[in-house]
Amino acid sequence: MDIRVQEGAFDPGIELNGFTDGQPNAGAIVSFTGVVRKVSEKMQFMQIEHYPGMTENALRSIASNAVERWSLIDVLIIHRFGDLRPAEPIMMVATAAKHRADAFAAADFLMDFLKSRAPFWKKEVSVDKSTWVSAKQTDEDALSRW
Amino acid sequence: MDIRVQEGAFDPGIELNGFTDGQPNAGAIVSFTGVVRKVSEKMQFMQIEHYPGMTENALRSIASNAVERWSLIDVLIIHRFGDLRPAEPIMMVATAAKHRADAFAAADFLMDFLKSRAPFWKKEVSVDKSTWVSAKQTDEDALSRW
Amino acid sequence: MDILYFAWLRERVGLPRETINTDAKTVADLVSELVEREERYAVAFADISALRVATDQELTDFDASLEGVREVAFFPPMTGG
Amino acid sequence: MDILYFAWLRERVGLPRETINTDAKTVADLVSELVEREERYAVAFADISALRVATDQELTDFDASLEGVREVAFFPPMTGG
Repeated sequence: MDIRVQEGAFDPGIELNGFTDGQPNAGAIVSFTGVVRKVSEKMQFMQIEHYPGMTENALRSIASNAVERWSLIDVLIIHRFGDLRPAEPIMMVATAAKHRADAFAAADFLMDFLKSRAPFWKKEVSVDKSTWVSAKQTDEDALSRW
Repeated sequence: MDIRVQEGAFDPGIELNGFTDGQPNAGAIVSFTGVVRKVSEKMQFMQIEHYPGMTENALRSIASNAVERWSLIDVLIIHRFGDLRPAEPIMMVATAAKHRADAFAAADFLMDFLKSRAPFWKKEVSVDKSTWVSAKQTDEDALSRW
Repeated sequence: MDILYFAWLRERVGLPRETINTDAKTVADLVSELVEREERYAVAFADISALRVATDQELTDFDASLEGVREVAFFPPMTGG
Repeated sequence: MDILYFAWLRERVGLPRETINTDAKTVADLVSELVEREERYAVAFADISALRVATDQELTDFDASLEGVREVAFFPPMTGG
């Protein structure tokens, strides 16, 4: 289990390969990469705030729940904080399993919980204003799937 | 839409980055990588046979169905044929969407149909025998989810 | 008409492809014709439920018509991914 | 007790962290205490249903006990990913 909360950039491709190479028994690797979207022409960057101390524990706990629930060989979570420009990767989740159903379900689960239960907050900063991203009811509802 | 059926190796990390970099409006990228598992100590390689001509058309048709069904920005499918050693990537699927639910569902859908509706057949070749991989009822059943 | 065989069906029939003249109206008629030809076809096609068929590179059923069809492929259930 | 504020709550309260002496028994008691202190707290905590709370870095509810708790954090619903 590899959980990283960091300000610096990461390379999704290098991370995917590093994660895959370490798993000689995994037949199925699923990855999710979240990227900053340029929601408007005026948008300059996405500011990501987090709760140091709690964040890694929350992510570790979500990952442990996934490992208990599905047959997983390994889990990777990387989440950045700080100021990110459009097109930069914000975060990444990867799961390795013998079979694809476990890898898919676990990655989906990790994303749902990471979205609404890990202490991160996003603010879109434009030339003329800055707006806190509000939590979506659909994200909260998604948790009831599990 | 990028569909490739090839004998040569590919690098999942490079493919993931190439796919992601091309999508300035995608907030969510999901990838699936299928890797040859060493199912026994004696296993030497996995032989993948396909139906040239039909294969690319079948993959293209599966990808088109996904594009019709979910809000996707792009789809990538790479599938190898020939003799592959354990730990080598066999195939990869990636989906790009604004939002994660579409990217996850479409990648899951692509894998289910690719598994049972694209003309590939696998044979495990060991020191002392070779065995055609038989289709699993669970894979056929998975199609009814969609 | 070109007939193609894949995977273990190819191994049992003993060849990947052959061209035959046939008046078969449906895939099932074609299978009957093949089965009558030689023992190896009879063995290969013993259990039709374990096989799949494509006409002109599109998956179809054993009761599909062969009208206008140039290529028929038989194979076991697919195992890609 | 250390009190932490994040995101727009931090901006409304005007500081990310403060240490206070309190006899509050529950999170809700603590909120009442803060709200009575100054207008900016009253504004920040006007709609409790729009807020989340963690005690000692674990998510909890507003009726949670503060017994033995050293750190309380208030924030809007999380928007990671």
